[in-house]
Amino acid sequence: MSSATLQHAAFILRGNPITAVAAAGSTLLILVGLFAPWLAPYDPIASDVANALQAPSAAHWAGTDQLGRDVFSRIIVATQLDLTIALSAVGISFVLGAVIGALCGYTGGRLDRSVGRFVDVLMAFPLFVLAMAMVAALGNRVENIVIATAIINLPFYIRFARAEVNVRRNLGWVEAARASGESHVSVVLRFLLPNVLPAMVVQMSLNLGWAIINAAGLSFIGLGVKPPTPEWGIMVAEGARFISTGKWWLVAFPGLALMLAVLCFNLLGDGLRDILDPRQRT
Amino acid sequence: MTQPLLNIENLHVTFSTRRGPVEAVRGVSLSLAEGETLGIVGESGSGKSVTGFAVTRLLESAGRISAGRITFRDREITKMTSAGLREMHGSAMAMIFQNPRGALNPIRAIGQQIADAIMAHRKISADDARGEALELLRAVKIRDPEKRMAAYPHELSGGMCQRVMIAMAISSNPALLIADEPTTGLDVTTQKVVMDLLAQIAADRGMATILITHDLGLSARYCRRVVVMEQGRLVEEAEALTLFHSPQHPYTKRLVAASPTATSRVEDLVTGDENLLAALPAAPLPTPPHGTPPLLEVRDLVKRFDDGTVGLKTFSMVLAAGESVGLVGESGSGKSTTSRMICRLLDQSEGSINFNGESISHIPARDFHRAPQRKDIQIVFQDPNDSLNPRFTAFDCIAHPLMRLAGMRNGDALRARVRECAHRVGLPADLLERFPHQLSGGQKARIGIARAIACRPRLLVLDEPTAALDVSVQAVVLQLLDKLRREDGLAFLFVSHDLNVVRMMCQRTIVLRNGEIVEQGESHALFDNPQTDYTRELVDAVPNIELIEAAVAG
Amino acid sequence: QTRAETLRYVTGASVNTLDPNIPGSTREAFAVSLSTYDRLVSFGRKQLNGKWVFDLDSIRGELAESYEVSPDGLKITFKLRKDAKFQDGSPVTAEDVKWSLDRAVTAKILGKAQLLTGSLTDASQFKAIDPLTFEVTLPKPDKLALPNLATVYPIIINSKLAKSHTTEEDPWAQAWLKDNTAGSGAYILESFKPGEQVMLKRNDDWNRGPGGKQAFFKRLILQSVPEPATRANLVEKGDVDIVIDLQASDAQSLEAKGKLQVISTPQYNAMTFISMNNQMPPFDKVDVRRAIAYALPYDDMFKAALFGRGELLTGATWADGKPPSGAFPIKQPIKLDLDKAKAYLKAAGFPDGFSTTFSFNVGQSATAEPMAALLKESLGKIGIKVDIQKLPDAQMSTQITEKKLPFFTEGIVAWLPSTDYFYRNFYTGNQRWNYSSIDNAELTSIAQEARFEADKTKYEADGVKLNAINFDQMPQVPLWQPSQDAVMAPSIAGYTYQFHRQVDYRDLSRK
Amino acid sequence: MKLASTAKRAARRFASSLPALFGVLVFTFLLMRVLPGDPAVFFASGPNAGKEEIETIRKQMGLDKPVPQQLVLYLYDVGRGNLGRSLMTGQNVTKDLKERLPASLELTFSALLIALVSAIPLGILAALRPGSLIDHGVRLFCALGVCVPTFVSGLLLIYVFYYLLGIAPDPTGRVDIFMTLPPSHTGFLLIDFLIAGDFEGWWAAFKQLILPACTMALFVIAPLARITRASMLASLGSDFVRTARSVGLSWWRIVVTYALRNAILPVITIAGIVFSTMLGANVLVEKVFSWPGVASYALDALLSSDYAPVQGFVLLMAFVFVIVNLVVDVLYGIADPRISIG
Ligand SMILES: Nc1ncnc2c1ncn2[C@@H]1O[C@H](COP(=O)(O)OP(=O)(O)OP(=O)(O)O)[C@@H](O)[C@H]1O
Ligand SMILES: Nc1ncnc2c1ncn2[C@@H]1O[C@H](COP(=O)(O)OP(=O)(O)OP(=O)(O)O)[C@@H](O)[C@H]1O
Ligand SMILES: [Mg+2]
Ligand SMILES: [Mg+2]
Repeated sequence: MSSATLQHAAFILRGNPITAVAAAGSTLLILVGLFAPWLAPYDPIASDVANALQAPSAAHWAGTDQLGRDVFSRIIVATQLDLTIALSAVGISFVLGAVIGALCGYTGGRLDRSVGRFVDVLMAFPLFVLAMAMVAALGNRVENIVIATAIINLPFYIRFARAEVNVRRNLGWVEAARASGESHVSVVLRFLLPNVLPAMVVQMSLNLGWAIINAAGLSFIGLGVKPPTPEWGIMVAEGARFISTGKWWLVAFPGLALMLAVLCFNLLGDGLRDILDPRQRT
Repeated sequence: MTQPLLNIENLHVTFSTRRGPVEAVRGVSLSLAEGETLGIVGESGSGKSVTGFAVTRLLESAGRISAGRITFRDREITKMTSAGLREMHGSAMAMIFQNPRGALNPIRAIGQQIADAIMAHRKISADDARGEALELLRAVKIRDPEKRMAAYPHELSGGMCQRVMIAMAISSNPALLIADEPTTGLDVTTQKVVMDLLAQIAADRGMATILITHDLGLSARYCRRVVVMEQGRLVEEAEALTLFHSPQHPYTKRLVAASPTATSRVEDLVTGDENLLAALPAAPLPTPPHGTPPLLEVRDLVKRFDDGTVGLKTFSMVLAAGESVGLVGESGSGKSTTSRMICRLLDQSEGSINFNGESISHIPARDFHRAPQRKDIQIVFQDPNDSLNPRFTAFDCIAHPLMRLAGMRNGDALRARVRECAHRVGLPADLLERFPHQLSGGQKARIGIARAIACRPRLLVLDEPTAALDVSVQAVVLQLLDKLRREDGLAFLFVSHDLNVVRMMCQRTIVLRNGEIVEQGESHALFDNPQTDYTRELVDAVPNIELIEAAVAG
Repeated sequence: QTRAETLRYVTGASVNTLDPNIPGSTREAFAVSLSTYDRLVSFGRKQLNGKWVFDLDSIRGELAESYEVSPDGLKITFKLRKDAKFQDGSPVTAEDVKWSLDRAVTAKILGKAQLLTGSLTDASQFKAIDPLTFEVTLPKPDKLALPNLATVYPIIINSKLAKSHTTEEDPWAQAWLKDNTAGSGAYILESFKPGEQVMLKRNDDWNRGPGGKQAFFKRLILQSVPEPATRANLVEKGDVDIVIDLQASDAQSLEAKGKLQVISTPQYNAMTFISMNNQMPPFDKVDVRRAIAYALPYDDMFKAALFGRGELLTGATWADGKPPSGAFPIKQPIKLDLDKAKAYLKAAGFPDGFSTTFSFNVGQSATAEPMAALLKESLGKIGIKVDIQKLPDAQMSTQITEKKLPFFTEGIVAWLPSTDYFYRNFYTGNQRWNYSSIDNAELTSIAQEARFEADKTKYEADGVKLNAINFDQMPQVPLWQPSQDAVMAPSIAGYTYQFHRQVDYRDLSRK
Repeated sequence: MKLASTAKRAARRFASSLPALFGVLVFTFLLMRVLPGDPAVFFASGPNAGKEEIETIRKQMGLDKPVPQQLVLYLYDVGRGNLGRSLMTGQNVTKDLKERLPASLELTFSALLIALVSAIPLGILAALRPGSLIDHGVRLFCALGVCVPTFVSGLLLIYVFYYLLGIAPDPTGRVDIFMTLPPSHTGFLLIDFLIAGDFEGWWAAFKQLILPACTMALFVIAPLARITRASMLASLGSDFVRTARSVGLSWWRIVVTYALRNAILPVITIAGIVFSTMLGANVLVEKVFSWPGVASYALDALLSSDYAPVQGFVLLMAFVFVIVNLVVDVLYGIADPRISIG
C-alpha cells in the first residue's frame, strides 16, 4: 500500500468514525482469536454439572451452560473457530471465484459461456438448502461447513470478478502488457487480478459476517460443528431454545459475540468500500 | 455603455479536499454585456469549468465561493437563496455541458425532459409544454422532431443529444448561455455543425454566450472576445484574433504556439529551450535499398466481431521502414481495430499481414507474445490514464517489456536501460518510483512511449496518443515522438482524428470510413486537395485560423 | 362449539397419513388413527407410582363387546357390538373385521411385521362366523396375540367403502386410505393438511368411551409446531391445551412455575442406552464394553440431558450379583468407577485406551448432545478418545441397519413391553433393532422359549436369566427411561400414558 | 413495440435459462443419491421392520434400479409434471409444493415489501446527506439487521410480542386456527380474504404474517439500503442531475423523477437476487414460526433423505429463480428504455 492510500484511508477513517471502530473491533476479534487459549479463564469443555445453568456471576461472567461449562470461556475460545470458518470459507470462494471469474471475464467465448452456465445452475439453487445438503452429505465437520459455505458463495465471486475483469480487459495497460510479451494467462493472473482485488476485498469483508451467520443457521438445524467444540452459532442455537425458560445468558452472550463480529465485518466492509471507491476520493 | 449582463468581481472558489482546501479559482474578474459572446480558454484544470459552475451556482457540495461577487443584471448571485437560484436557472441563465449523452436523463423521453424544463418556469399545461418542446426541437434542427419527442437519449447520436441539450437550455429564453466544452467528444464533423447551430441560435435570440473550451481555434472562430485562464487566474483578455496574432502573456504565447494549425510544423510547436527538434537535422528520408521488402505489408484485412459487427471491411496498406503513415476517420470507422490487428493484439478474420517480409498474420494473437517480432512491433495507447497499470510504478512499466522481451533480469543493466529510456522521453529519473496516479497526463504519456520504445521496436503503432492531452503537452509529446522517429528510424502508424496533427506527423495518410479506405495519399496533398466529399468534410470541420481571418477581413 | 369443547394439541412432528399402516407414518399419525378408527380390543389402564399408564395385561373390548380365549389358547372368539356403526352409518360387521385383519397381515404395510410378533401371520387365521362373531386361530398359544390386536395397526376399516377404492395394483386401498378415513372411531376427520394440521370433530354415535359415553371434546385440533420453545410458550399462554414433547428444560421450568398441570410418567416401556457394536473391534471385547459401562458419569448425564426427568437405569445394587427380577428394562448395578473401568480396559488389552466415534441423531440433539459431551470428557479420563458425530436421522438409521456404527446412543420402545418381547426384538438376530449386534446363543434360545411360556414363575425365571446374561455381556449400556412430560392446562383431566407414547384424545376431558 | 420487444427478450431469457434448470435437476438428483442416508431404511421404521419392508419401500421409490435408469425415469416423470411422492407426508410432491408455495411466497413477498419500503427511504436519506449523522445511523441500523441470525431474531420477537406482551397471535402458522379460511383463489391468504370480503380474517392473517415477515425483512434491509444509497449517490452526482438543476427543476422533481428513477434500476436487480435467496433461506424462519412453507418442508425431507420432495423443492426454487429473473428483466426493460436495444 502506498503512502497515499494510507493517507486516504486515514482521511476516510477520520470522517467515518464507525469504520474506525469497526476496524478496531475486527482487530480485537482477531487478537482474541489468536490468543484465545490464554484469555479464557476456564477450560471451555470441562463440565461441572453441579454448577449447571448458573446465571452470570463474578466467577462466571457469562454464566454457565447445561453442563456447567463457563460460557464466557467458550465464547472466547469459539472466536478462533468462527473466524477460521469465516475466513477460510470466504477465502476459498474468493480465490477460486477470482481466478475463475477473471479467466472467464478475460477470455470470453466458450469457457466464459460454460462457466456462466455452471454459475447459473449454482445460483438457481436455493443456496442455504444446498449448503445444508452438502453438510448433510459430507458430514458436519468443520471442513465441510467451510466447503459448503464456500461453494454457495462462489457464484457471486465468479460473477463479480468476471464483471470487474471484463471492463478492464481492453484497457490500454492490459493490451500493453500483452504487447510487452505477457501471455493471456499471466495477464489475467499477474495484471488483472491484483487490480480487481481491492473491490473484491470489500465483498469479502461483507461476506465474512454472512459466513458466520450461515454457519449459525446450519447449527440451528443441527448441522453445525460437532459438540463439544465451542462455536458461536451452536451456542446461540442451543441457547435460543432456553429463551422461554429465562436462561437468557445462554443466548445473549454468544449472540452478542456473534453480532459484534458480524457487525464489525459489515461496517468494515462498508468502510473499505468508501476507502476504495474513487467517488469518495476528493 | 449600459450596465453589463454579468459581472464577476474577484471570484475565488475553494474546494475542501482531504489534502485541505484547494483554491480552484483565484480572483477572476469578468464582465459580459447583453448578447455578447465570450470565450474562456485554458488548459485542463485551469478553472474554466469551475468558473462556469460558480456563475450558475452549480458547484458540487465540496466547492464554495470563498470570496468575490457575481452579479447578474441587478441581482447578486452569490447571495441568492436556493429558491431564487432555481428560479434563475434556465430562465435567466442556462448551461450546456460536455458529453451531451451523459447530461440527459437516460430513462426519460427527450421531449419530456424539455417539457420538464419548460414547466419548471411557467405554469402551463403538460400538453402545451410538449407543444413548445416540439417547437424547440424544430428550432435546433432535429430531423423528424415529432418522432424524436418520444426518443430516449441512447437512440440519438451524440450530436443530436447536444442539440437536445441546447433546446433544453434555451427553453426558457435565458439571457445567458454558458457552454462548457459543448463539442469535446463529438466527431470533428459534428463539432462544426453543433457549434454553428449554437452560434446562430444565440445570435437569433440575442443571448449572451460564454464558450468554455481548451481549443483556441474554436474560441477564435465563435467568440469575439476571449479570456485565457491559467491556474485559476485570468492571464489575458483580448479580441480573438488579436490574441492569436500577438499574444501578450507568456502562457498565452505558449498556448498559441502549441496549437497545431494547417501550416504549423512539429518543430514550431514548442518554443524556447524545450524545443527538442531545434537541434536535430531534418528528417532523414528513408531510402531503403532496392529489393528489401516493405516493413509492413497489409493485405485485405477484414475483421468481423463475434457479435456480428464488422469492425473493418477491407484494408490494405504498405509501410516502409522509417516511414510514418496516418490513419484518420470518424469515430467507429475502425482505426483502433486496424491498429490492434497490426499489433497482433487482435486476430483478423481475413487477410494477411507481413512484417519485414515474413507473415505474422498466421500467428494467433494469443501466441504472439512468444513470436520474435513481438519486440519489433509496439503500441502507444490513446488515454495515458488507462494505459498504465495502476499497481506498477513508472519504473516497473518501462522495465516490464525489457524483462519479458529482451530477457533482462532485475539488476543494474536493467536499471540503466530504464533510466536511459526515461531520459530519452524526457522523464526526470526521480519520477520513476511513482505510481500512475501520482503523475500528470503528460508524464504518463511519456511513460507509455518509453515503454513502447524500450525494446527498440521497428514499428510503433500510435492509437491517438495525444487525444487526451492538453495542447501544450500534446506539442511536447508530438515533438518527442518525431524526434524518436528521426533518431531511430522508427516507422509509425499514427492514428488520430485531428487532421492538423496527422498532417504534421505523417508523410502519408489513409482516410477510413465505416471500415473502408476512402482515400489515401501524401498528407499535404490529400488535405489541401481532398478528392472525396468525406475527406473534404473532415478538412472543413477543422477550425482554421487562416480561414477565419479571411472571413473577418472579407 | 366453544373453545372449551375444543382440544388443541401441538406436536413437534406432524401427521403424515391417516392410515397408520403406511410406511413412514409418524407417531402423531398413530395418535390420530387411534381416535378415527376402532380396533377390536384396547388396553386397559393401571396406576404406576400414582400416574395412569396403559396396562398390557388388561385387554378390554373396543369393537368387540366381549372376547373369549379357548382353553388351549388357540382360538379367540370376538363378539362384536351390535350398535357399532362406521362413520358413514353402515354397521360394523365381522366381514369388515375379516377384511381389515386380512389386509393387516397380507398387504405390504407396517401391520404385517408387528402382528407377526403375536403369531398373526396369515389371512386363513381369521374367520367371520356370523355378522357379529369373529374368530382368530393361532398356531400356538401366544400371549401377545391379543395385545397385538390392541396396537395401532389392526384398525377396523369399513370394507365396503374401502373396496370401492381399490385398484388392481392396490387391492387394499392403501392409496385412498392414506388420505381418507373409513373407520368407526370416536372422531371424524374434518380436514387434513399433511405435515401441518389435522382437525377432527366428534363422532356423536361413538359410545366406547369410559362409561359407554362419547368422547368429551367436540373438536380436536392437532398442529405441528417444530420449535419446542414455542410449544412451551403456547401451552403456558393457554393457547394450547396439551403438549407432550417438550424439552426437559421447558418441562422443568413449567413445572416450577406451577401454573400448569405437568404429568411426568417415566416411559416404562422404553429405554435409552448407549450401544456398542459387539461385532466390531474394540467393542467385540466384553471387557471393553464393561470398561465403558463403568466409565460413564450417569448422574451428571441424567441431570444435564434430562434435567433429572425420568428414571435412571443404573446405580442399582444387586444382592449377590443376581438380577432381582425378570422384568425388563431393569436397573443395572453399574456406576461411575474409573478405577474399575481402567482395570477392565487393561484386561481387554487396551491399557492406553483407543479412539472411536460416538454418534447420535440430529433429532435427538437436545438430550444426546450434552450427554455425548460428558461421555467424551469422562472416557477421555481412561484414555478413550471419542469423536462425536451428529447424523441426520436418515443417515443414522441407515448406518445402524448396516451395522456400521461402532458406538452410539439410541432409544427403544416396546408397545408390548414384556421381557421376552424386548429380548427377542432388540437383542437377537441380524436385524436393525438389534442395535448392539449381539449374537448370544443362550440369550436367543431362552428368549425364544420364554415367548410361549405360559407359566408365570417359569417366565419370571427366564427373565432373570436373560437379565443376568445381558448384564454379564453388557452389549449396551442402559441409561434411563426418559419421562413423558405431558404439560396441560389445569382443567384437562383423564391423561393416560399410552403404549405409543402419544395422547389418546378419547380419554381426555375438561373439568 | 416496446412491449413486444420486452416480451421477446423475456422469452429469450427464459429459453436460455432452461439448460440451467436442467442442470439443477440433474445435479440435485445426483446430490441426493450421494447423501449417505437410505430413505427406505429410514421410513421402514416400524418395529421389526425387516429387509422385506425396506425392499418394498425401495421398490416403491424406484431405488432398486441402477442410478442412470432412475435418473431417466425421474426426468421422464418430471417431464410429465410428476415430481414423485413424499414418504414423509405421503403426498404427491407436486400437491405438497402447490399447497405450500403460496405460504412461502406470501411470506417472502411481504418480507421483501417491508424491506423495500424501509430500505429505499433509508438509502435515499443516507444518500442525500452522505457522511452525515443520518448516513452513519442508517448504516449502523442496517448492519444491526444482518448481524442477528434470523432464528434468534424470530425467537426473540415471539418471546417479546407473543409471550411477554401478548400482542401477537400464537406463532402457529398462517392464520388463527379457529378462523375459517376463505375460498382459495390465489393461495395468498391476504388476497383471498380480501376477495372474500372478510376483513376480520384478513386482519388475523396479517397479524400472523407480520412477525415472520419482519424477521426476514430485517435481514435483507441492509443490502437493499446499501445499493439504494450507492446508486442514489451515483445518480445524484451524475451529469443529468446537474443538467436538471441547471434548468431549474424543483428539488422534488430532481430527487424523485430524475435521480431516484434512475437509481432504482440496480435496486430492482438486487431485489430480485434477494428475493430468490430469501425463498431458499426461509427455512429457519419457517421453522421458528411453524410456517407451512416449502422451505421447512424441504428441510425435513432433507434430514430424512426423502428424495422426491427435496428434488421437487430445488427444482421449484430454481424455477422461481428463473421467473424472478424474468420479472426483474421485464421490470428493468420497462423502467430502462436502453435495454430493449440489446
Ligand atoms: N470537486 C472538486 N474537488 C477538488 N478540486 C476540484 C474539484 N472540482 C474541480 N477541482 C479543481 O479545480 C481546478 C479547476 O477545475 P476545472 O474543472 O474548472 O478545470 P477546467 O479548466 O474546466 O479543466 P478541463 O479542461 O479539464 O475541464 C482543478 O485543479 C481541479 O482539480
Ligand atoms: N470487441 C468488439 N466487439 C464488437 N464490435 C466492436 C468491438 N470493438 C470494436 N467494435 C466495433 O467496430 C467498429 C470499429 O471500432 P474501432 O474501435 O476500431 O473504431 P475507431 O475508429 O477506433 O473509433 P474511435 O475514434 O472512437 O476510437 C465500431 O463500430 C465498433 O463498435
Ligand atoms: Mg472543464
Ligand atoms: Mg479508437
